[in-house]
Amino acid sequence: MAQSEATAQHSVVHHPALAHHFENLEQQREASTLGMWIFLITEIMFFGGLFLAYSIYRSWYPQVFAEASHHLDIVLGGINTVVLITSSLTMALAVYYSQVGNQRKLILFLVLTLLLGLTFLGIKVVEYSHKFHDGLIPGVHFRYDGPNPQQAQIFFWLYFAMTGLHALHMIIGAGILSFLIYFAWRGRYSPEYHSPVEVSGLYWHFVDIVWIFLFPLLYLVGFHVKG
Amino acid sequence: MSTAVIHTPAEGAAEPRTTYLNAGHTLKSWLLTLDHKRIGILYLLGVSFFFLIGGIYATLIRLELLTPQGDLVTAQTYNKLFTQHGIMMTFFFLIPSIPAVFGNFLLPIMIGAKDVAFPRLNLLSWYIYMTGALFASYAMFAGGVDTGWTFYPPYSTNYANTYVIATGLGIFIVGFSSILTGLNFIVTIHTMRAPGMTWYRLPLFVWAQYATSLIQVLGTPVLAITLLLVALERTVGVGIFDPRLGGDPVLFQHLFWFYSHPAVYIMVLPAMGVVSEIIATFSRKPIFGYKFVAFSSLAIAVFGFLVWGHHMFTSSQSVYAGMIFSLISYAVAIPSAIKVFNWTATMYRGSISYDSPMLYAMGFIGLFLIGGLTGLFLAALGLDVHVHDTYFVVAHFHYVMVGGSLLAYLGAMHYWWPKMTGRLYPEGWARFAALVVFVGFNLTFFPQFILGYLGMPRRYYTYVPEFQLLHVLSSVGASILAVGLILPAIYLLWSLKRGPIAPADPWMATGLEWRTSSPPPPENFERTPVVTWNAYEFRSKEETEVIGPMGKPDVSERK
Amino acid sequence: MQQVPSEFKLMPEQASTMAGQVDALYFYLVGITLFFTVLIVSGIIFFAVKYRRRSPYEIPRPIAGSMKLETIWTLIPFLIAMSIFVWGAKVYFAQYRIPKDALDIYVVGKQWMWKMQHPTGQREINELHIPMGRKVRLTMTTEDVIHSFYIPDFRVKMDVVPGRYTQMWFEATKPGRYHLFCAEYCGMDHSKMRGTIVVMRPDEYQAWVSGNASQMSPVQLGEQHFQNLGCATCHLNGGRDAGGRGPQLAGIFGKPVQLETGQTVVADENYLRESILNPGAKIVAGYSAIMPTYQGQVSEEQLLQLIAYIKSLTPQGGSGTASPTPASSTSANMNVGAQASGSPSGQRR
Amino acid sequence: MSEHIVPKKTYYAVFGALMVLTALTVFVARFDLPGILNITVALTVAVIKATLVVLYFMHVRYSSRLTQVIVAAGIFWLVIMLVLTASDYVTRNLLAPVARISM
Ligand code: HEA
Ligand code: HEA
Ligand code: HEC
Ligand code: CUA
Ligand SMILES: [Cu+2]
Repeated sequence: MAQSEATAQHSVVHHPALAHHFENLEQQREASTLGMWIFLITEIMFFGGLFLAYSIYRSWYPQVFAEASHHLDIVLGGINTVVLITSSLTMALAVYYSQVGNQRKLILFLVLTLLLGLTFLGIKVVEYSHKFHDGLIPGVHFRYDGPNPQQAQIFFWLYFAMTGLHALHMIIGAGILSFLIYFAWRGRYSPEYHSPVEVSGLYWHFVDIVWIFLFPLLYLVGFHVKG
Repeated sequence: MSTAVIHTPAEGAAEPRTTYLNAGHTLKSWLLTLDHKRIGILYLLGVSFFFLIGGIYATLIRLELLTPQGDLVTAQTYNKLFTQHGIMMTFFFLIPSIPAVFGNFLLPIMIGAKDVAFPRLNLLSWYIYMTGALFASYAMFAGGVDTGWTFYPPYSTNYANTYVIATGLGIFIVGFSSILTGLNFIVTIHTMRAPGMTWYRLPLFVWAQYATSLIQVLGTPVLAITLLLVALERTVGVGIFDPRLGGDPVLFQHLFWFYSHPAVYIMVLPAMGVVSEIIATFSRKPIFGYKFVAFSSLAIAVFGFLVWGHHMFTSSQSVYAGMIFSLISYAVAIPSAIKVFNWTATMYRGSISYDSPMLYAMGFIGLFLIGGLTGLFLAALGLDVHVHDTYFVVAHFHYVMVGGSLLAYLGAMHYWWPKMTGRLYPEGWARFAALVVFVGFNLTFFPQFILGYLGMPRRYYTYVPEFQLLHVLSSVGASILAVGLILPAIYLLWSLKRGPIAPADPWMATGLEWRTSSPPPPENFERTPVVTWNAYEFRSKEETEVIGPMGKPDVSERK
Repeated sequence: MQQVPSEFKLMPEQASTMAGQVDALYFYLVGITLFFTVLIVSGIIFFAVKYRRRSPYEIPRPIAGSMKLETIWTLIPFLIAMSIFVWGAKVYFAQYRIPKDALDIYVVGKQWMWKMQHPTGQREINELHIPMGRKVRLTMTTEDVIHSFYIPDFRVKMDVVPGRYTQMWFEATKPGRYHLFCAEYCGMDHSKMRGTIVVMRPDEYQAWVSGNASQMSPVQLGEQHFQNLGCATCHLNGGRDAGGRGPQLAGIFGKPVQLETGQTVVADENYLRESILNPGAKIVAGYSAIMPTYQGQVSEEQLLQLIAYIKSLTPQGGSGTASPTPASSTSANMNVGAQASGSPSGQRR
Repeated sequence: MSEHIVPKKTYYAVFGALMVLTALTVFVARFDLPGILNITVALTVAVIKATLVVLYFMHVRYSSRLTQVIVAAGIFWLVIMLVLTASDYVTRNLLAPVARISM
């Protein structure tokens, strides 16, 4: 970080993407990557609160959670898992092509990632609407015919809170991707300067990781006690 | 400032300089500024306003408690008073105070950077702060909130019919401002240090800020999600904290204190950083055991996350969990002890002046000491059962938060005022005010220890008559304290127009912030400084003059 | 120290067996505080005077630090801190390890009053008469928000949490009237949720108890509810062997119960509570989930009485639902040691 | 500190592993394993998947020490929250053994 001034002076003036208070692009890139990682840590703790609540109530009401999870659609959840992991791959490849400076492929993979993300959200909408029709939205209209409806309500509450927050992150991610596609199309990114792509990639993968945990915890908890 | 003025830089008042203050005069140039120094000033305005509001609430609380009957306001109003007092003072004043005002202003200068890593994010965090404040103020004016600053359910979720959601949302929002500030500082400290500014050359204020930022980044999100759950529970009512529907109200307490215990270190670590700076400058000696003080900040930040359960010793939490939390609470006291001893040792064989910042710093050590040591009473399981939720706790946390953090904040205000405004304040008044604050403070809060041990519960607006005498003492003290706080407000404002022009380094201090002019230019330094010395290497007057302000050609190398 | 005029008291009355222990710890800490405060403050003042700045430009010789000193002032506070911890934990255990043989009193908190019921049936509001020199065990819950039962002169306090039972105990050592405070903020009249603990000599207490003996005891009331609510139709003595649809309740209290899931839980108050309010949550092995929920049909007080009744049942009893032990019983078979907390047993809840 | 470019091959391999693990976790979930084994398997698989994503997709394997420390810290703090809270929940009734032992 402590670059000597000589090198600083050089790279400064030339690159249009360099902000005034940084010495050089390297420093700027380092800062933005670090910033994103720290942001992701706050995200871990943010979701962590919900995971904590989930753990406590699942350990209190294992049967109820298992039964309630039967109301979730494992097929749709599974498809969404595949969709999301695939989108992570395409995102990783997008970062790759930004690093090697292949602009066409960069745009291609960003678009693919966006499409997969939207697919995920679409399926989520389908799932939510099913829940809505089944009266499984927690609150005054909650209807649940199994035993212990109140504890089941906590399950659905956590389901909606966790997947809802996750979906919100997906929506934000889709917005970011749109920006990236626009700027990539404008030719803003190059092997020297592509940290926006890289940093957004980190975000996207994080959202993927959250789902990697949500899927077994919410959809698969009661699979084995089918009945 | 008798002993203070060291030298008036030759370039001083003569040539008109561009400073961050006169670099633009329009409102827009302030509201859209990306300059960390201006953002610091913006925060100063916000934070002062909420301190004033919180202080007004405190005044009303103390007035009500003059008599045991509860005759000034209604019960409901009183509950709103202490709730809003607590919320304003912690979330809107003390947590942002030192980091957002002095951290913003000084941190980049201290490490020799032009700005923080993400200036836009920095401005954004001020707007987020103001938005959160707007929500909380709306709640306050629309009718207030009466849950206590701790928002325990099921009262907050099912019973309170006040503006819980709006307030909670306000705190949720300022939380993000706190997170972004922390994020910004961590990245800044990692990536923006000037050439030669190694970790062990950093001023201790920067170390303290770094530790604080860790807590902000790791803790605040949990508070955010918790408040979100409370708000949703209130609107939808699904039972996540409601025992009747299968939830657990104690889970809320875990989540809340997971943030709010570390948050008390958000409030005190920056204050400790300030005190390290002041003690060094006014003793003209490097801080004794620099590395111990530096790492104790980190230790406090880490251990601080392991002790939250000490707020729940009587909550029906497991007795065994209580023991774990108590044990670790004692571990977290050790780094604080290390700091106190090192500060004291720094004064040994120093050259100690009694300028007002130093008076505040010495006051801090004494009062934080008492506050911290009474924390040990509370962390002692069997004893806390008796004093939990009594005025003993109230006294404890005012000793650390007012006697500790607020005094350090005032010390910082005086210490860096010349740097920030380019003006000197009347030192005589400043010393007098410091004295008044110290006396008033002790009179206000010391009787509360006794009250608490006698069994006076907190959040009581009417109480049994035998407690009256001590309450009266406390209220008298509070009015003295108020005078002591209003004085600086007056003379500091006065000095803005009338104070003598401040030199670059009025204290003969060592930090990089004193190596640039007062007030600093927009880019902080005319040239990126190159650091070749350790923190707190005091030099003679002549030597300092040779080094001169950083960034003047060819003098940045030490002779 | 109670001799000081009441206006200037520095310490609360020592009126329970707990008080002395807590105060001893308190004085230990006061001593430590005084020691360190005097040490540091006199150090600061001494240095400030001795090394005051004599000329405006003087630069003292820098001192970097000393490993030896750092070690000393890390270790000594650490050892002191550990001693406080151990002592504090010891007292804590004494406070929260609920004794087996004690006078059982049931407490229900509600915004903003305390309702108590004695084993002999007397009910009181915001006042509690207890005998001196006898251990008293409170089993407490609340109808609404969290409250906290606090008697400063006894140095005891325990939160009262909705949805579960918490317990506390004390033994008064001095006759007199003592403040009872609600110590957890509970809404508008939190500060008026106060009461009085009246400690009486054993003989006076006996007189007080028999003077008001017309009421039915919690156990008797519980038996009444047991009949009226129809519990008796399913819960016959002898359980399924006797043709009952539900398990036999006599003698289950404090014993482990085998559940459908293979887990075992101990049948404490919280378990009984859950079994009645939310019978589906834990199904006893070998039975099916046919028991209806009684949530909303029984008040917190009735619930406590039902539980008192179930606790009083002994398996030897002959009749359909076993005869309750005498009303004044202190439920000798109730020996859930038990910290107050917690959820109805086991890992769940 | 020039950045490390991960070869495409690695990405495809990781993707394959993630897919296999997803199939595995669904498959195993169908069997009723004794005790807490079901949840253990599910979480283990999830942790492995997350680790793969973090190490390769997010380049942490090739990143600076600082990044690695940050990731570790994030996980560590989450664990602190879960474990210390659990320390309350799993021991809430432990003082009760007085009853159990004496019976
Ligand atoms: C700036 C804020 C701040 C700080 C720094 C602290 C510091 C500490 N606090 Fe405090 N605390 C609060 C703010 C703060 N607290 C608030 C706001 C509450 C109430 C919240 C509410 O309920 O509304 C509270 C409540 C509170 C409780 C809960 C009380 C209750 O509700 O029953 C406890 C219990 O353990 C506690 C303990 C401690 C300890 C052990 C420290 C330690 O960090 C102190 C360490 C310092 C020292 C020990 C002094 C220096 C030491 C020496 C010179 C050497 C001698 C040392 C030894 C022998 C070990 N605090
Ligand atoms: C930063 C934190 C902070 C600060 C500074 C203070 C400051 C003060 N507090 Fe506060 N207090 C809390 C945090 C704080 N408090 C918290 C968290 C609670 C718990 C709430 C709850 O239970 O939920 C509490 C509760 C609390 C109670 C207990 C109420 C109860 O339980 O019933 C009392 C009672 O005496 C009290 C008194 C005071 C007093 C007299 C001051 C004085 O120090 C205030 C002095 C200030 C003034 C008198 C203002 C005058 C100043 C100016 C006019 C100058 C400003 C102008 C400019 C800068 C331009 N406070
Ligand atoms: C319709 C029949 C029926 C009625 C009426 C009924 N119960 Fe039950 N009860 C059962 C059955 C069956 C079980 C065992 C299955 C279970 O745990 O839910 C049971 C279990 C219990 C248990 C747990 C026993 C154990 O061994 O752990 C308690 C306590 C209990 N009931 C109390 C009551 C009380 C008090 C009432 C009345 C207010 C009542 N029951 C009414 C059928 C009934
Ligand atoms: Cu009941 Cu406070
Ligand atoms: Cu704390």
